Amino acid sequence: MVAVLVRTALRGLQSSAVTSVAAAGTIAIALVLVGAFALIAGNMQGLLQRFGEELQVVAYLESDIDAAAAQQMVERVATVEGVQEVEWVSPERALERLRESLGGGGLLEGLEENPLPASLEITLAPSHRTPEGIAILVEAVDGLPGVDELAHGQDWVEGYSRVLVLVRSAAVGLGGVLALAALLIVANTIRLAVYAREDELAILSLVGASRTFVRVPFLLEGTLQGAVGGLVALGLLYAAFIMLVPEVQYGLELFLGSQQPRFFAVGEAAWLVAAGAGLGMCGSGAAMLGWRA
Amino acid sequence: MVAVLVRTALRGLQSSAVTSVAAAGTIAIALVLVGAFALIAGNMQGLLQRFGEELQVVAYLESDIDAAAAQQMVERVATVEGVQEVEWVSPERALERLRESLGGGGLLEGLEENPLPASLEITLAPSHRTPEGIAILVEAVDGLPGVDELAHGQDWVEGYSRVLVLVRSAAVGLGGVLALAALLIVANTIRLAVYAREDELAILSLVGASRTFVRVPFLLEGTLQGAVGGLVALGLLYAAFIMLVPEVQYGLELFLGSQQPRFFAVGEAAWLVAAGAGLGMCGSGAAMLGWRA
Amino acid sequence: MRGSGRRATHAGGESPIRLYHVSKSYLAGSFALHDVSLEIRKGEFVFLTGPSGAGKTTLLKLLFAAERPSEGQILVRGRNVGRLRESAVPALRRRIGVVFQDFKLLPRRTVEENVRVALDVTGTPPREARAKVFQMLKQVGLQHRRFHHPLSLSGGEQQRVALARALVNEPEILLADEPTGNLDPELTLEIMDLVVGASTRGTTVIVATHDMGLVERYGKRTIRLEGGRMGEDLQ
Amino acid sequence: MRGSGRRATHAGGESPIRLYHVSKSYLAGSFALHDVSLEIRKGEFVFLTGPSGAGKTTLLKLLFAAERPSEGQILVRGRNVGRLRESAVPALRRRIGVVFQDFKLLPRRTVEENVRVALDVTGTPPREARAKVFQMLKQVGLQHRRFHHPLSLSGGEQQRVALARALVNEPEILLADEPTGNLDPELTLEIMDLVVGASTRGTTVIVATHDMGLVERYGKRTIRLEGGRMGEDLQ
Ligand SMILES: Nc1ncnc2c1ncn2[C@@H]1O[C@H](COP(=O)(O)OP(=O)(O)OP(=O)(O)O)[C@@H](O)[C@H]1O
Ligand SMILES: Nc1ncnc2c1ncn2[C@@H]1O[C@H](COP(=O)(O)OP(=O)(O)OP(=O)(O)O)[C@@H](O)[C@H]1O
Ligand SMILES: [Mg+2]
Ligand SMILES: [Mg+2]
Repeated sequence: MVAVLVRTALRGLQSSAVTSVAAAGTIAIALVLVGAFALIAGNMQGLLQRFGEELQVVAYLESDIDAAAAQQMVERVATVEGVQEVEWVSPERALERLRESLGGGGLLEGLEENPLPASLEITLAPSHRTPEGIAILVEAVDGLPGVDELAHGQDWVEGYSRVLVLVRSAAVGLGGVLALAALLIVANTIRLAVYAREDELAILSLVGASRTFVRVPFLLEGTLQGAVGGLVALGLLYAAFIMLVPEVQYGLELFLGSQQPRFFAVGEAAWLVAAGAGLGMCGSGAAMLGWRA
Repeated sequence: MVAVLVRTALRGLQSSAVTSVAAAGTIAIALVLVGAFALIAGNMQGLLQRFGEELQVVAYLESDIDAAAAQQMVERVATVEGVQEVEWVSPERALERLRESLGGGGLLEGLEENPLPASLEITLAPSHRTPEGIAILVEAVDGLPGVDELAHGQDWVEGYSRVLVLVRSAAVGLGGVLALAALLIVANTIRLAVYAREDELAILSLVGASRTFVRVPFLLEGTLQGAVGGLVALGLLYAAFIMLVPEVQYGLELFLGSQQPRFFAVGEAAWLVAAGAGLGMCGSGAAMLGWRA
Repeated sequence: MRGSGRRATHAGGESPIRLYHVSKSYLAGSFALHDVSLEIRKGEFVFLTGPSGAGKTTLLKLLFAAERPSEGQILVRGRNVGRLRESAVPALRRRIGVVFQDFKLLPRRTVEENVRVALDVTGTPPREARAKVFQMLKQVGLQHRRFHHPLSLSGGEQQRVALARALVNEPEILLADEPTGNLDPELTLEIMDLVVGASTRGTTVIVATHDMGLVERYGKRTIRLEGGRMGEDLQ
Repeated sequence: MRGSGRRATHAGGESPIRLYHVSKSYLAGSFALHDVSLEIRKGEFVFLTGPSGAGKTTLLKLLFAAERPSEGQILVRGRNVGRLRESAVPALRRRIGVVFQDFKLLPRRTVEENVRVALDVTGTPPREARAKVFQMLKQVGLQHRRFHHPLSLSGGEQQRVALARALVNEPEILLADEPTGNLDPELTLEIMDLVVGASTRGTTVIVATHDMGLVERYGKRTIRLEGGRMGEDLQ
């Protein structure tokens, strides 16, 4: 019986080539959109991470703290919740940086002695780059002996964490809209395909085919069309990836730094194909719901 | 005859409600995607513009230039190709800014006299924010009497203009992919719709209907379905815009500043509906090409 | 002789088809079938005649649950088909072979597949199915066309495919709606012999037809419908 | 009497249908029609008979350019339809009414619209079209069903709609493929009278049929095909 159902499904695919190709094609296109989005979003993730790295809390130290004492403080601060990295910046290094940032001109030549204090540059773990994370850190560090003043760019964090939320929700939202659109389009297409074959289904039912006998081959067809659509989408995405990445490589480096843009891993690629198969099956299932013998 | 064709088209829509709704629905979904993208890209445009404003070439002046002489230089530089705005920054203002940027601490208290020179901050017009635009400006300004040194963040410009190109090409590319996907999906859907009604078209042809008689109503149907799809897409986008903008307003302000996110103007909205109608018509036309009496 | 009343009271377990005061109305106010009662015994061969629109096809449709009666009871193989659960319908239909007036062949399947579908739905093993289909197609004279599609067959050829599909799984009941309307006189006799043969092997047969020559030639029981009502019921 | 040769040489401007050594082969190596020559005069009424698969439908299809001949020449209204440009086909078909063996009604249009489509394609003004359609439906006894859909009609009713569509624009040529196969004897005569009536008003009529009773009753010219070849041509 299973053999008959599978054979019926294969014959169905063959005998209605137009609708099968159309359905698989539509699924492929929908998945290309979703997949391209996933690729872009995935690679952007790294970019956001790097932006976040620039968030630092700087603890300016009192002038009588020497390197050894500073080293102790570094170790102490490193234990605070959410702290990822702590770096000690000596007054000399600080002046050097200021010079660099002012463009290397002779602007600070007139200074008789180094007015800049030593500092600790504290980097938060990504999960703590929020106003709350900063508050915890500030509370822990502010009272420490030897700490003169804390600079923590509260505004910056506010902005960063909000942008992060915004971008993430935009990504989730856009991804959701795309997935929903893909679902609707595929359901629509398969509904049309069922519609085009309504007579066939009606005849099968008239000669005594059970619901299972009518539906299972149809679901199998849909699933297969979807899987093929998924494979095609994967192929198209890979081809586009291979062709486009060298084109934009140079520009991408500005964003991603040394991080190479990456394609789907095998597991992710399998998910894409599975998503296609699932779409095809659900689309067929939904279309069959609308159909009554 | 025209009346008959129009009536036939309307009857066709009515008599094949399933395919009509499916086609219009698919067009609507496709246009929602394209439209949402256009909205986001359009509003992002303003953001990029604002980033660009930060690109300035700074000409540090010799210390013996007084305010009146500086004013003359401002006027002179303003005539250079690609210059949008020139601002004179006095040494006092420059020191004030440096203090602000260092966090307002007492870091520069120890300075006996102001070591900073006066400068001209030159903003380029958007079209000249490229390495070439900067080169022109540098050449024109570098030799001027009274100019001591030029700081022009060549790297920054390189980066900015590349990012700009990257983002723009991503937008054009993604938009193109979306539009192409919409086209393919709509063509596919309408092809299926034709397929579902093939018998009908064949019968019309057998009773002596000319190509025009068979095709024109079909094209009209497709056009109407497309226009309806466009209207539905417009409605959906507007609803989403109205609902989502207050949600993300706060986050958006960080990006867009005081700039309000805007929806399509009437003309642009009309374009969307026209695009739907065009898609429907072309889709039908393409589907009819594949069909032979 | 109006025999309906008499027959309907003639209850018996071996009557696979029994109708009691059956009416069918598609559109409010008009009846396609009106108060029809009759009983057909196992292995009986019955002609159903009557003018166009008399309700012949409607009567057949009621028997294989393609339509439900508006009034009355229909027992097919002892089961009330008017009240059959949706899920029990396929099993009923697998016992009934139907030759549809408009053939209802699957246009995108070959002749062989069209016939075979009646065996596939019963889960017949492939090897057996193939053999039976070939045998059946030979009997209707179409074995050489078995890999062609119905649309490339002549009207009469399509009609024979439809008959082959109805007979291939040796149904208990055969309902044939105008099964020779597109056949020439000689072929009509050949095909009718097949149908009569099935009835002698125990299949209960109802043939709806306008061909009075056929009715006279075979001299079988003939039920006449007129405007949805039982007319004559001649043995 | 084999009259094909004689008739074909019988050239005359008033013969709207002339075939010269026409063959049609759908599948390489077999002929659905083989070396058929014949001539039919204006207003003539001709029965086309022959066993199932003899080529009757094929012959009719060639006449309205639904198929092209593999060999030979076909002149319809003086034009070689085998060589007709694609764009000239609709104009030809508007002069020819066809009753298809499988009716070919538009399932999603009403009966009225199905008949009317034959007038719409000729650009008949709406008012006139409506009146003609109503008149025509009355003649085939279906005016009360005009707002229904074909699928809710009985087989015979559908067949009459198909005939109404073929006749409504008073075609020069009427090709009817088994037009009474689903009609009872009385209705058959009524419908045949309509067809004969059209031929007395000048329409050239070919009726393909298996109903020998009909052929005998009307005693018209009868062309018999057998295995694609001309058999008898009886006046
Ligand atoms: N689905 C339907 N909806 C509405 N009316 C219907 C439907 N099916 C049949 N009818 C009507 O019921 C009546 C009986 O139809 P039926 O098909 O049973 O006739 P029949 O005896 O088979 O006629 P024929 O010999 O022409 O095939 C006809 O008037 C027909 O128009
Ligand atoms: N499209 C086609 N492709 C292949 N073979 C065809 C096609 N159409 C018809 N034939 C074959 O050509 C032969 C003649 O067919 P045709 O339909 O002309 O017969 P007919 O005389 O009308 O028969 P009937 O009385 O059964 O309708 C048949 O054997 C048929 O199978
Ligand atoms: Mg009937
Ligand atoms: Mg035929």
